[in-house]
Amino acid sequence: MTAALFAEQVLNGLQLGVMLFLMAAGLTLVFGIMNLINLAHGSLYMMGAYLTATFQQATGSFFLGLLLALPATAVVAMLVELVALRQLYDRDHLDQVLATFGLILFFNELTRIIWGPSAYFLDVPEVLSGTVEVLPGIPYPAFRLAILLAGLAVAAFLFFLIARTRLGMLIRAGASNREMVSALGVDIRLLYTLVFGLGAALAALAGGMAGPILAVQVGMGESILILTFVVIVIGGIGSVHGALVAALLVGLVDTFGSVLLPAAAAEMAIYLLMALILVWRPSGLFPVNA
Amino acid sequence: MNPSQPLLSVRGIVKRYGGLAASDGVDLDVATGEIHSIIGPNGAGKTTLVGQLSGEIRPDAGQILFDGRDITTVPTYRRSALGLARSFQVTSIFPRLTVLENVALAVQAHAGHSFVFWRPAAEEERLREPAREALARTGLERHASSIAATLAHGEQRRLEVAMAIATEPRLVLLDEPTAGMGPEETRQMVDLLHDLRRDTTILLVEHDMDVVFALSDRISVLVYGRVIATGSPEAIRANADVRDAYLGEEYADG
Amino acid sequence: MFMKRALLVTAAAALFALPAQAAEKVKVGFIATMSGPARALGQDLLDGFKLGVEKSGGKLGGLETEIIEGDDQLKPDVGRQLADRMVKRDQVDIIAGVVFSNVMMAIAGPVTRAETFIVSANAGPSALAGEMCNPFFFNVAWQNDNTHEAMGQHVQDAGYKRVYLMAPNYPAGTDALAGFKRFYKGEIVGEALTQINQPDYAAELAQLRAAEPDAVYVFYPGGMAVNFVKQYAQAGLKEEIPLFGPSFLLDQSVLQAQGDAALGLYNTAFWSQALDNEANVEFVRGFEEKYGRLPSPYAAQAYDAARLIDSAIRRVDGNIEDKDAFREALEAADFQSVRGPFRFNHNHYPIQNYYLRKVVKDEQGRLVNSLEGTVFTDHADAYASECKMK
Amino acid sequence: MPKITPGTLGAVAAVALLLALPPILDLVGAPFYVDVATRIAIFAIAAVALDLVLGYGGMVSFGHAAFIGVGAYTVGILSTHASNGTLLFDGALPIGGTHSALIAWPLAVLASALVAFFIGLVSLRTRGVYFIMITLAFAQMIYFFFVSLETYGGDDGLSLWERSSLLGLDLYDSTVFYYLVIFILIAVLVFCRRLVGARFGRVIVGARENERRMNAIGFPTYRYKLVCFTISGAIAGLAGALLANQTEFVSPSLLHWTRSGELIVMVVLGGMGTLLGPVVGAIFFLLLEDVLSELTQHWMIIFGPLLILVVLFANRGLLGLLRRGTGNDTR
Repeated sequence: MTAALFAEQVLNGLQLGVMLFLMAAGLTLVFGIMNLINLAHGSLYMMGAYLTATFQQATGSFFLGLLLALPATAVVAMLVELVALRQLYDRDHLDQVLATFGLILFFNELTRIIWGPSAYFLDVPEVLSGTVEVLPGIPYPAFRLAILLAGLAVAAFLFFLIARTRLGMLIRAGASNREMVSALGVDIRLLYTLVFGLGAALAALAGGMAGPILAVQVGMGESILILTFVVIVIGGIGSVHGALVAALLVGLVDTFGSVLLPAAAAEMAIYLLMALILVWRPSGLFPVNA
Repeated sequence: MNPSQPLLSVRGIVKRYGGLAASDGVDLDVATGEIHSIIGPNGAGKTTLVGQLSGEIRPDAGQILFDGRDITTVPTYRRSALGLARSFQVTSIFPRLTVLENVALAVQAHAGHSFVFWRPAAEEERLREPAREALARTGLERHASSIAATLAHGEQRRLEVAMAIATEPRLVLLDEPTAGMGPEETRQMVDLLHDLRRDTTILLVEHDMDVVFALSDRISVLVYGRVIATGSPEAIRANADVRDAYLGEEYADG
Repeated sequence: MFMKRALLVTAAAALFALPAQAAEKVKVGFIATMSGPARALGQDLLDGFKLGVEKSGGKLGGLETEIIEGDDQLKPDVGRQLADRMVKRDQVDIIAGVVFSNVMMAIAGPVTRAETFIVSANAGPSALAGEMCNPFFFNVAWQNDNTHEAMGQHVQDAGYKRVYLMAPNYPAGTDALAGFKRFYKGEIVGEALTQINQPDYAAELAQLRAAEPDAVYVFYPGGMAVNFVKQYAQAGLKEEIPLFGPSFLLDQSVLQAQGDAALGLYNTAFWSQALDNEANVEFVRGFEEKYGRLPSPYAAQAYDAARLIDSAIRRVDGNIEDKDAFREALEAADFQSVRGPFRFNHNHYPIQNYYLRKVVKDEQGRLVNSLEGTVFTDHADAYASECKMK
Repeated sequence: MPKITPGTLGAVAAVALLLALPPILDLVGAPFYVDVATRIAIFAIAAVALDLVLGYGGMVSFGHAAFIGVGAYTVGILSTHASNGTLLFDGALPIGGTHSALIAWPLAVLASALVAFFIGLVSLRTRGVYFIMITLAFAQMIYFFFVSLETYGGDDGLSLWERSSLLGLDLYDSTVFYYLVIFILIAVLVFCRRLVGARFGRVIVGARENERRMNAIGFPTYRYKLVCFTISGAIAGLAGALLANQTEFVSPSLLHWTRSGELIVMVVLGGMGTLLGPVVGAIFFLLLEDVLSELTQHWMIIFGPLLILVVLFANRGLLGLLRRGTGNDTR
């Protein structure tokens, strides 16, 4: 592998990594604060992609479509939170796994009824359609570069949000001490709904940005869901910066695994990585409740 | 066994969390047959010490000797097999099993291996007989077939003790056995501990000074992760350091 | 083993065959994947088949026709249970449809053992074309390898010297590459097998570019096809290195989702909606009218499946109980196929033409495949020689 | 010990019903449903296996489909080699395939047990969500292993050329196969019943209730949980061997992660930590799936919310609902 090719693969790995981070951040927050395992997080990703495509067709602009899809997905998610998930916070993980498994089936079928069984079209916006010469002789798709940058920007925003804002303070407090948050006079249920909406918007952002690259189709959420779980488990459930590190790690291992290892081994590499890390640290790289 | 050798001997154990030393070189000797109490203000490191003695927390440095044997790195379940039993500060029972089953499980842990797949445990008198004895001793025999979760608080605390003693341990580590009890329940517990001392050594971690001074042969005072004094109840009561550090205000208020 | 058993049973049936009465009704069990991500293909098959039945006025071969639908969920064991129920409870005469090879492999044994005919409208596993070929099994679509062989021939003819190959890492994928290589004799500069249902090919595309091939041949069906074609264009590779594929990469079921990324790409198929024969013109027009979309090859295959069954029932005058006669009638394939010339090989797989197609825009600006030429005429599959059937 | 209790009576009635099912179905002209009942019974065995770790042991395994798959593949692979006369292993000790159930099925159980042992060895070091996710990850690894196992059909799967042979029984006969599966189901139930009542079962339940306390009173719970996980995997492997025989086909789709999810649904639907619960759950789940999918193509849109309702309002399972009135709850 030449140095230029290596650099390109690093970019590919990082791009997959930030995508996984967008998914993992929401999932890990929801787990850390509400103690909820949400298998249907992948459905929100799918929802984001479909809504972006629909709004893009309506408005003629990808960016406008994406911008509309984020709050729309968040609203759908918050409705689901209000109706169903809210009842699950105090249940054990098993109940949560089951109920959100049911949600996956529901969302998949709903999508199929609304948008039809075939893959849906979503194109790269005109301004990002070409390639950029990131290194001499290595053209890299502009859109992928944009995803990478957008992902990093969101990561920075998220860290700022959590570290510096009142909402972030509540999120941090909520994760460790529900009573204290209540004592501050904050409606903890509202906080939960907001956090869930935030996670959904992040998933929608990932889905919307993946739409032009991938087939927008029913079931697209499941393949990334399992990888996302691998990421948050490796990072330590509830830890946002753990999620970032693990997402980039998984992105790189997956990318290099698929070009360096024989096919069968590449498929198993990620899971092997996870098993090894859990043997070494049973609560992930950055355990939250040490 | 060497009678002059302490049953449990703690040598300079240290456990740090971040910059804070929860155990900062704790030394402690518990002699065979005594009731030895550990007292100390909140945050003195009692919970950490209990965790290290029971094997749930591994010390950063130092040694724990049980009957002359180094058990510093021995896992929890094996300490129990060596004869070191414990009760928990926050009631820790099997709430959905019956009272008898709770104790029978404790007996089972010490009655050979449990890779028995066919013979019903409920028919093993070898498990149930000692369990019933322990219940009789703790005054719970009439509750034998009740679901443990339905017992009153004081009864659950006694069930804790019953589970600890059912295995005829050589040392029982009792972590605040009277926590949350009313005066009548506390009195019953004190009677129970008096009765127990005939067969076993007791290491008592306790907040209630009346209980401590009524029962203890010796008392160790833990402050900021160190034992600042060890001695008879009279000596402790007279100790100026102890009074300064802790006993004075609390006991006076108590 | 069950091959031998089936032959014995057939012989016995022939001995005791009574003068057959014309049946009043024909029952067809239609098994397809109707739920889950792969549902689009099942829907195309079902729609095509129903249109084919409608063409006979809702009566296949003039008989009252009942279609019993079943969703295999892409689970072979569910498919098996459906087939069992259709054969035993509903006593269907024919089982048709079936999208995926694994489902077909699970139902082929028990159904043929019960002497019920299978008319596969899609799944064409090589085992059933070769050593496990069966008197009760017919495939009216194609054998998996054929389309790839045709493209191998075309890429060879077009003079490309260095080709890079990609496919998902599963039997259909490795078969595809083997089929291509059976007719392409130039240098293979690289071969990448990717994870099944892999969404992102960025890493493999970087490797591909670095290998500097003259041409690229890939096999990706369904959602993978959409992903790959879009990403290939986005990486700027489409202008640099010509991309070729089988029809699955670029057929009507995925074209709209691929958009302009697919425009101008060549692919091979046994059929094109642009084929100018009477049956096809009628089919394409009828399909568009009824369903409001252009037919995919899957729909064409299923339509032909219905037409084949219709022709065979007519040929035996409705005596579908006479299995031997009915088999001969199916073998005769006496119907106007939408793909032009069509006949069965002795292994009950098609002998047909394979065409070169190109993705273009039609007058309405829709993406369609135009007909660019014929690669193979009367092409059979490579496994027929392993089939011991007559 | 054998007292006549409502429970014993119920069990006798249930067994009688199971035994009488084929003639009854024959009588009402629906003999096909014997096959459906067989498939349900096979999944019931797998669900009981899962309940051992999930309901009794409190270990939420999200990867039990892998053990079914390993069992099924063992039978499939042995059968393939027996059919084409090739060797499974070459070298110093050449091993061929077999159709014999007496060899293939125990090997299937053994293979699944081994896989379960190694997965458990690593997974049981973790807790809670980590355990759920690591079992899922291992199951995915095995899924991809079989997908890429080209010798044995990869993603297309593997046809069983023949059903296993067992003591001259005609396993192609639906009724015979049904009785065999029912016999195995009852045997598994009896075994599990003894197991949960024996010392071993007490330790498993104790670890579910309060693992810290179990350690403190002297149980190395990890070991017991590992053995429990292994036994559960072995029984699931047996179900896999049976399923391979019924379907006469094995493919990676058996190991898909949604299959593990469905098994959990069966257990919870019926009632965790009871032995009949998973059986009831398997019956209900598979019949519901069957009825709904005949009703509409979009049956998942009913099934999904139904699942949520079950979790929200009947999370002790159907058995729990039935027993709520009588207060007879063994959980």
